[in-house]
Formats: sequence, C-alpha cells, structure tokens
Amino acid sequence: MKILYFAWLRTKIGAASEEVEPPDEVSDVAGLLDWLRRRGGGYADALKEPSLVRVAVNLEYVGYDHPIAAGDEVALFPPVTGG
Amino acid sequence: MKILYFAWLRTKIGAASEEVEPPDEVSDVAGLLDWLRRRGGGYADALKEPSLVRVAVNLEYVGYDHPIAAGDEVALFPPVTGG
Amino acid sequence: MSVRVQQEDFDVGAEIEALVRGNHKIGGVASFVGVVRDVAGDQPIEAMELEHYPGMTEKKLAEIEAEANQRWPLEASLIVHRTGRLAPGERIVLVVTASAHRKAALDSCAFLIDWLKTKAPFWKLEETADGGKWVDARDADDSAARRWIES
Amino acid sequence: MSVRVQQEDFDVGAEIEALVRGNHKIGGVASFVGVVRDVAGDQPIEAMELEHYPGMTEKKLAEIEAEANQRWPLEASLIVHRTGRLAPGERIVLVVTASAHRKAALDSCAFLIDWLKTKAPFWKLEETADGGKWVDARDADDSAARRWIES
Repeated sequence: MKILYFAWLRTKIGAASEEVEPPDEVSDVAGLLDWLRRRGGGYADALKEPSLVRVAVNLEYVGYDHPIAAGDEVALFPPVTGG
Repeated sequence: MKILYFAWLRTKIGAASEEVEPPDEVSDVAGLLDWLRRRGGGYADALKEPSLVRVAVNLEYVGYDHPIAAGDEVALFPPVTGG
Repeated sequence: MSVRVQQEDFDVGAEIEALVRGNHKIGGVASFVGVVRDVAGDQPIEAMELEHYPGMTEKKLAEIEAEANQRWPLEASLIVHRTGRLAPGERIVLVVTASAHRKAALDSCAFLIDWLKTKAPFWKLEETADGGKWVDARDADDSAARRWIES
Repeated sequence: MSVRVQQEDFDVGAEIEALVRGNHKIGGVASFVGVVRDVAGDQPIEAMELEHYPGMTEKKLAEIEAEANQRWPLEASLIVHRTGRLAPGERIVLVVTASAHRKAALDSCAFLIDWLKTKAPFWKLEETADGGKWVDARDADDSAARRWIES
C-alpha cells in the first residue's frame, strides 16, 4: 500500500510518500490512521487532530470507515487551500 | 429646446435631433409628448405607445411629470438593449 | 476605475493586465465579455449595429461604476462598450472588477453587466436577410437588475 | 471543456480567444483570475508556494467542470491552475465559462471557483520573513461552496 502525504502532513511526517504493509487487522481508513499514529514522532504529531486530516483512496475523497486493501493508494492531507 | 431621438424613435420620426420651440403651456414631459404626437405622421406612430418611450432631460432619466424649459436637451428613446 | 465607449475592438488580456498591474492587494479579478451571436431567435443575423447616446452613456456608465465601488471594496474596475457595426463573434462589451477577495470581484462584475443592460443608453439593431430589426428589451434583464436592489 | 495544471503563466486574453473562437452561439464569456496578494493577514509575504496532488487534481477539476456543464448550458469552459513558487502579483488560477446568455456564464464561473477552492487538492504555503506557513482553509470558502448545493 502506498501512502502519500501533502502540505504540513508531509513536512511533519518528513516524507512525501512511503510503501507500508499494515497488519491484516487494519482494514479501514480509521484503522490505518491509528496504526500510523502509534508510530509516534512526526506521525503522532501530524495525525493528532483528525478533523484536520482529509483522506483520499485511489484519488477519491473517502470517510474514515472506507475499507483499504493492499494495492491502494492512500493520500493524507489538510483541507485544501488552492484557487 | 433640443430633442434627440434614438433607435426606432429616430427611424420612425426620421430625424436624429431637432430644435423645437413648443408653446408656453407645454411645461412638462407629458405636455411635450402630446404636442409632438399632435404633429401626426411619424411622430404619432413613434409616440403612440407611451410605455415604450423612455425620456432623459439633460442626460438624466425622468418621469412624465418632469418640468422642461427652453434650454433643455430632451432625449426620447426605447428601453435600452446594450451590453 | 474607468469607462470607455469606442468603435475599436479591445484586447481582454491587455485590459486586465493594465488594470491590475502593480496593485498587489488584488487577489481576484472577474471579467465578463459580451459577444455578438449569429442568431436572433431562430433567424440568422449578419451583423449587429450598436447605437448609443453620447454624453449620457459615459455619464450612466460612470454612475453605475461608482455605485459598484460603493457596494464592494474594489481595487480597480473597467467598463468598455463598443458601438457601430459588429459581426457575429465580435466582442461588444467588457466589464472587469478586481478586489482583494473573489466574492467582491465576482458579485460586482455581475452587478455591473446587469445594470449596464438596463440603464446605459445603448440600442441594438440586428441585420437579418429580411432587413434590420431593433432588438426588444428583455424582461429577464429587468429582473436580473432588480435582484441587486434588495441585496 | 478543458483542464490544465501547469507551472507556466497563462495569457488570459489568448486563452479566452482560443476557447470561444469560431463558436458564434456564444453570447457571454465570464472569467475569474486568482492572483497572489502581498499580505497574509497583517504580514507581508515574499512568495506563495503551491503544492498539489498530481492525478487527483486533474480528476477533481474535470469532475467539477463536468458538474458545471450539467447544471448550465455551456458552450465552452476552461480551468488552468498553476503550481510551484509564485510572487505577489502573479496569476494563480484561471476559470473561463462561455454560454449563449450571460447568466449561465457568470453563475457557472462563480460555481467553478467556489468548488475548486474546497475540492481540488491544492495547498498554499506563504513565505514570510518568519519562514513558511501553510495557509489555513477558510470557513468562508466552505460556505461559498455550500450555497451551490441548494440551488
């Protein structure tokens, strides 16, 4: 599973993307965020305020209950500020 | 007094402008329109539908009760269609 | 803040650039360009003839623009309206508004073109194969202009 | 109907011209240009850095544009959004919509920029003398986008 980080999630976590292999019990977005948060450091800091984290799976906005699977591209980012 | 005609009022009356000297009892816009209408021909035709005639005196939209005086510039035209 | 009536065409990009250049308070620029269509109702038109009332036109456009500047915090605004004979596809009118934020720019641009259509003394003659026909005023234009009275 | 994400600047007049040329059904063209301002709150900014999510950006912009084409009878539309480092006064984004009548063009242009601001995955970093600061999302943008849900 590929995870992408944008804006201040990228700078806090210190990576633009990474390949991860979460354990089988991580089956949805909420589980993935918990699992990442437990890594501590920049992850805990970047993900501590869930209301500020938007999630896209395979280029589509999803909620925290969206299922995730091995081949997915998951993106985590703050509310958008373009235009 | 100078009168200007625009759009189909101009083509019906057959003049873009003219100098007129209405009698003293013609003291407001309504009186002027009556006086012109009584000339018949193109005037009667152009002015027969008062709801389609807009009036400006000295470059400002006015109602039919607006007073007129010798030195005024009076313009008669249909509802505007620019833009 | 500026208003022009002219026979010549205008360059939209150059007009916008000249209006906003050097003013770094501007965050949003809205524009509207009116263009001659090739039909009037069902009938093809060959050209459009635009007549206006010199003197009053400039006065009304300046009043309309001053009103927009009172209602919205604009950094710059421009109205250019052409007159004379225009072929389908040719530009008729340009309205540009610039403000710190987009809402003021977008709303004031819509306001200016709505009011211009009901207040500025221009008249259109459509030339078809059957001859020339003066365009009737549209009720939709009156109601578009009226919505700004309540707001 | 077209969407582009690019580092290079765009020429507003040329973009509009290319979009509408030869289509004589078009009677009105609305556009919006977003520009980098020189202040963030009270603080002067030196530049703005625009990051985006390649792939998702183009997908969302195309969806937003398709939605506008469903809601309004548009003859043409265009969104261009820049990325990278932009100085105050530089253009960020261009939205152009063209329709037979002005209301469809004006409303759809406002719709596109409102939705783009809340749905398209772009993020702005403002560079000030104190360093870089990621721009916070504005509540005003969310409410601007929401007004299109009821209509």
